[in-house]
Amino acid sequence: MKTVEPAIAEGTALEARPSKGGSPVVQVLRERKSALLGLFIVGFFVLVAVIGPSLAPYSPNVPSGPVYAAPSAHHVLGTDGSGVDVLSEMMYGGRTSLIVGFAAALVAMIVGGGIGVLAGYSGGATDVGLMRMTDYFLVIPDLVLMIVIATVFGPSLSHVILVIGLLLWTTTARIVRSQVKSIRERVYVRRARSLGASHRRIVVQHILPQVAPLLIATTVLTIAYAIFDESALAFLGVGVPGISWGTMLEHAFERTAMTEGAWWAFVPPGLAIGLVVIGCYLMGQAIEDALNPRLRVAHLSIRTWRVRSPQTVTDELAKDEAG
Amino acid sequence: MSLLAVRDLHVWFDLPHGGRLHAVQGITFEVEVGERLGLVGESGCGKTTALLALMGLLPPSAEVEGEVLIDGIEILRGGEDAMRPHRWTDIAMVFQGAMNALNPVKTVGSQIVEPMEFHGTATGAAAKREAGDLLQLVGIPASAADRYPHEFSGGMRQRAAIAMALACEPKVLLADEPTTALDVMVQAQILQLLVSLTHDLGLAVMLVTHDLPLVTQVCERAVVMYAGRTAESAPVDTLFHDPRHPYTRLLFAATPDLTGDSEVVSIPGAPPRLDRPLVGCPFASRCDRTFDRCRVDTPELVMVAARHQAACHLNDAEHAHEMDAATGGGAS
Amino acid sequence: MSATVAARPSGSLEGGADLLEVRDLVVRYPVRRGLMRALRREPRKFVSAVDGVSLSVRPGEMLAIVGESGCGKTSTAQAILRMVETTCGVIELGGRDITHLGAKDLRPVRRTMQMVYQDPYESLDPRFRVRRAVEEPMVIHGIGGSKGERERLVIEALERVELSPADLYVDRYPHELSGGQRQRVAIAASLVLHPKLLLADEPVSMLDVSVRAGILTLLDHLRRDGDMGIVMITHDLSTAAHFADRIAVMYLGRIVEEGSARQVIRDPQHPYTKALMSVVPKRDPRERTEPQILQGETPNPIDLPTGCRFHPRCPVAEERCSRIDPELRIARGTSGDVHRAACVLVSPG
Amino acid sequence: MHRADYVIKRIAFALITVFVAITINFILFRALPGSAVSNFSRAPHASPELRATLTHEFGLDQPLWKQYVLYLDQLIVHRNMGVSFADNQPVTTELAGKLKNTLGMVFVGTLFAIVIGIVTGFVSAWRRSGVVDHVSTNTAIVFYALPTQFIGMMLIFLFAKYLPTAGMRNEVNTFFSGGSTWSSIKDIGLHMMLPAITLALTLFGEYTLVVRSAMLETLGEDYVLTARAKGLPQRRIVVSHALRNAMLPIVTLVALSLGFIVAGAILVEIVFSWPGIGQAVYEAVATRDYPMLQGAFLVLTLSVVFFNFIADLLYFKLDPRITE
Repeated sequence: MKTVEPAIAEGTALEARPSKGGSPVVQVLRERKSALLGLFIVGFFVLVAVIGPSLAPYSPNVPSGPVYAAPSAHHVLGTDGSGVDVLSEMMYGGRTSLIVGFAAALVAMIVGGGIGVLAGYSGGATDVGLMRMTDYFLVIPDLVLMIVIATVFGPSLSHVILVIGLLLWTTTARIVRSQVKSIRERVYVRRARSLGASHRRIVVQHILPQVAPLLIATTVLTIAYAIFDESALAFLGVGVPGISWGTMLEHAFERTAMTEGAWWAFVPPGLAIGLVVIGCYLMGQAIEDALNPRLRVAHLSIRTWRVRSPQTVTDELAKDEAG
Repeated sequence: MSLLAVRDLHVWFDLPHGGRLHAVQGITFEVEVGERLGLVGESGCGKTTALLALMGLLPPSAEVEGEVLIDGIEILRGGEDAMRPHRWTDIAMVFQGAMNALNPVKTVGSQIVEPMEFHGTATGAAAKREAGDLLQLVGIPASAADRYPHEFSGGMRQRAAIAMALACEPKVLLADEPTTALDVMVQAQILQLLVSLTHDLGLAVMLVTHDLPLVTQVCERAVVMYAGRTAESAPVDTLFHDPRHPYTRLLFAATPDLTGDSEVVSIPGAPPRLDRPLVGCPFASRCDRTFDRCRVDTPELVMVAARHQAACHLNDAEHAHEMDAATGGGAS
Repeated sequence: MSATVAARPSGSLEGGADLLEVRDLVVRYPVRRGLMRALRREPRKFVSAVDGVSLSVRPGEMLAIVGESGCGKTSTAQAILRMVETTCGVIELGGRDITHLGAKDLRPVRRTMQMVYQDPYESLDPRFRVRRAVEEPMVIHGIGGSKGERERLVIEALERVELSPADLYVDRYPHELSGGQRQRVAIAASLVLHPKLLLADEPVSMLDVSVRAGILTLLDHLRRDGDMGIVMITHDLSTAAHFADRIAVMYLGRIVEEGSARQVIRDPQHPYTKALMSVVPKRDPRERTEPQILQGETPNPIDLPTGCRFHPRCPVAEERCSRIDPELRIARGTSGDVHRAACVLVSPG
Repeated sequence: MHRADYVIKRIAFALITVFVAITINFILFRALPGSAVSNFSRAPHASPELRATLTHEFGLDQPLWKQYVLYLDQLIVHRNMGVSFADNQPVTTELAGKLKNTLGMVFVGTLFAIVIGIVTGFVSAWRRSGVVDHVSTNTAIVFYALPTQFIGMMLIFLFAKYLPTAGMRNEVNTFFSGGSTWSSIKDIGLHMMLPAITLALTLFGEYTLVVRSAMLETLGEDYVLTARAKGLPQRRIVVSHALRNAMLPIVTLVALSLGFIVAGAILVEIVFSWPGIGQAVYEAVATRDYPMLQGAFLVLTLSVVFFNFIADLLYFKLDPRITE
């Protein structure tokens, strides 16, 4: 269960690449095909989650065929351990998983972003205090805490969202804080301060627009983690009530689908979670790379500079002259 | 036969979004034993690229053409592998950002000993002792060999970098803006050190900088570069008193002098883009002496006097008179 | 510890009262104590970045503060701009003491003093077009009434910094401008408030030589016709020599020499100034002076040498220099165009 | 002098974090209103005497803060974390045994992951945007994205016929096994294969990406250009300069992730019913065995703190610039 934050090197000053109109996020989606692929994958699943249930051939909880029926014409993805149509479950389940993913990421963005901006901008004691608090949160293994809270408070959709959100905000907070801290030192912010601009104005005019793209990148990555955590919680039986990709995996495991050879009972939900996470990762990573041209030209690589023979030079120059 | 000879050096870079940047467009110069040659020009004129090309320290996106000879042996055309044995033994380098040029997690002494042991000039205790002597030579106590770069001040780090460059007794020392990040007093110390090295060790030094007065005071000869080409090259005295390229003259005029009371005038416009083919003289749009020929064909680097070359049509026979009128040199 | 209060640094000229008057300015930063030293209750150590600086600027005059890094020149400017807390001393702007003015009263004062920063690549918000960057000061201070009025003021300011035709630049993003153009936009943004005092911290050190002169001449024109006072911070003595009316040389938080540019350059009094001038490379190879290279580097301000703070590196130091901490004393000239230096060897000429 | 400060600060931070973890642990299980935990001793089939001793030991009838003090005292002085509802055995001893099993499996799995991760990350950084780079980065992302339990289930589905897929050893009960130690080691080894591989596949992706970005960053540093200028061959530069500096972020992130792996292993242990702490947590959740859950939670938190502390020390030792 992945709880360590992604490869975003925390603390790097992310200078938002000046945009040629339109926010860098849009610009990145245009330029980097990996981001576009990510958007397409996530988009597809969101679409399925929204319109899917109305198109589902069967009900997601009433058995509509033999147990572990192999994929066939009228059960495109076969049936699970209790005879329920896997495709319908996938559609309804997808909705829950994505809701948890997006909602928890939103919570993490608001809490993490807020604390990150507050700590980064105010500096001094507030900064140290908030960051120390974040350290403690980061140290606590969030899966176990989720189990404890879900057990003690009882499983419910809002509890799971809240719990996942409240435990994933620490990564967002740390990244946002280091970005805000570096922006605050920028000359144009100091100049605005020396002009007597109010703190509110500086944050709204200079800090937020600069940190927004990074916040979006981190939030997109948090969606991936939230979906992960939801599936882990479901696997431990403390997930959301009702159907989700996580609960489908858990049912398949409970009813030993693997040894029954019924791959269609657990492969679709597993792959779906994997694909959505990959989609989010591609988008988030692309935006973060675009913001952060920190990967300088490597001074060392397998390929080396080339030497041109005199012959090609002369006709090249001839072409230049003519061109 | 000169110690270091560079003949018609070209460097192209493949740009990420397609297109090619012609950063160095054919420069030729020579450096004798113990001579101090300046390579001066503004940012983007190709001086650092040229310097790096001499040691083959270019990224994979680069393509070079031309010849670099040390004591008559060609070292560039063989590519990175053939160049490697010559690095640090024949030709060494000091970089501008000394802060990061030294590995932060290794002691300074070990970084000086490293090339010695690799190239076999000294090993073990002998190498350690040699490193200590080198540090002493550049004005740092030998005991500092066991300390880490972050414990050194800016000036001391640059001295340590020079000591490291001398590890394998190179014939030529290339210095890329060695004192730009330093205060004027520390700069004077470093330059004094470089000059003494050329006298005591017969070391040839190539100093790359954008600071014209630095070149006239420290170097004996200088090459003024503009838009990847040699605009003019001559002994520094001639450069100031008898410039034969308007860019040299205007550059001197734009540089404030401590005691000079001539008016400081900036040069309008900006250098041409090097990813586009060149038409006519690169300086034509900014020059105060432009005439029709300048916008059509590119001036060749021509000998205008002994050891004095310039690439400007004004130096052609029929325009000789006009050039004299313009020559007031910096003192105009 | 700080020198006895010297006579008023410069007699005020007839007519214009001083635009800016600073007396015995001290700016101290606490030194980070290790945990262990904190536990052992060692007294908190302080670094005096600015240790008793007095200076003044008249309208239309450019004062250059010259010194090596770490001499306190930037801290002085920051203190004047009230961006850094002043430990003690007095700052008067247009005759009014603003040293410890509350934020509310300080706001209108901030309109009259602006700062131009060193790094052109960071002085403009990358997401603001030029129009919005130049307009921001007006919006903050509620000047210029309608949008149209502010647009006119923006165009006027851009023309004034020689970015003309202004509508060619007004819609551009900073990354679409050269270093020199960005610095001009930053200056335009300062001018819209019609400041009386402009502080320029190394305004040209990151620009190419061919562009520097343009910015410096622009600053020169602004002070002449706008009768604005300018304080320029620079490490480059040649720039100061050419463009400033008066020069103040700083060393380790103190002004060690001060006077008109011509006097200080032609007839330097303090050994540090002489040494600095001897190592500044000249354009003409034939003017090679014998450089007086001081060994070592500017010592750490945490543990200052006793007596005159320059004596450990001073080529002409005498025994008494390690005891006496000389204050600025008159070396040349009478009232008005006075030339001072803080050295025991200096005697009124 | 300064460097000693750093170590002391890190020790202090670790101790405070442990204290915070214990407090949160206490709060979660005790003070939350309406939680069945309020009566620690209400173990379903505990004998009255046991109930009495537990009430006495943990002062369950005392006011809250008194309970807290007693809880700390029991925990730190007697290392007693109460009794498991399941079998009335002291939680501490049970957890100790299970932790050993978990660490065994986790160690092997993480070792695979670290080795694969560092090698692929290292090579793909060096051969940047080459075939190797694309392949290894994309595989890393795929495995990084697949849920752990899904990878486990796929392995069972594929290899159930060749490798044991449940438990830690064949013999029903070790006491009567009688088999030679070698055969039991071989048996445990076989049982450990699939869980360890699952863990490795889950984790290596992240290490590859982290190592790759750390290496790319160092390969762009000026001192690498200096090393190349010295005429050193690429292999030597990469090892003695680039890798040496890249180790700083790598070591930190690996140590940090170790802390979380112990918690992460829960899913693997459930899929393969490996008798470790993860399995214990799973059962404790199912049977609402709060003392066991509380104990497991504490052990996992302490492991995170421990590995973070190790990360700080390693970073401190590797980087001479640290003076805090």
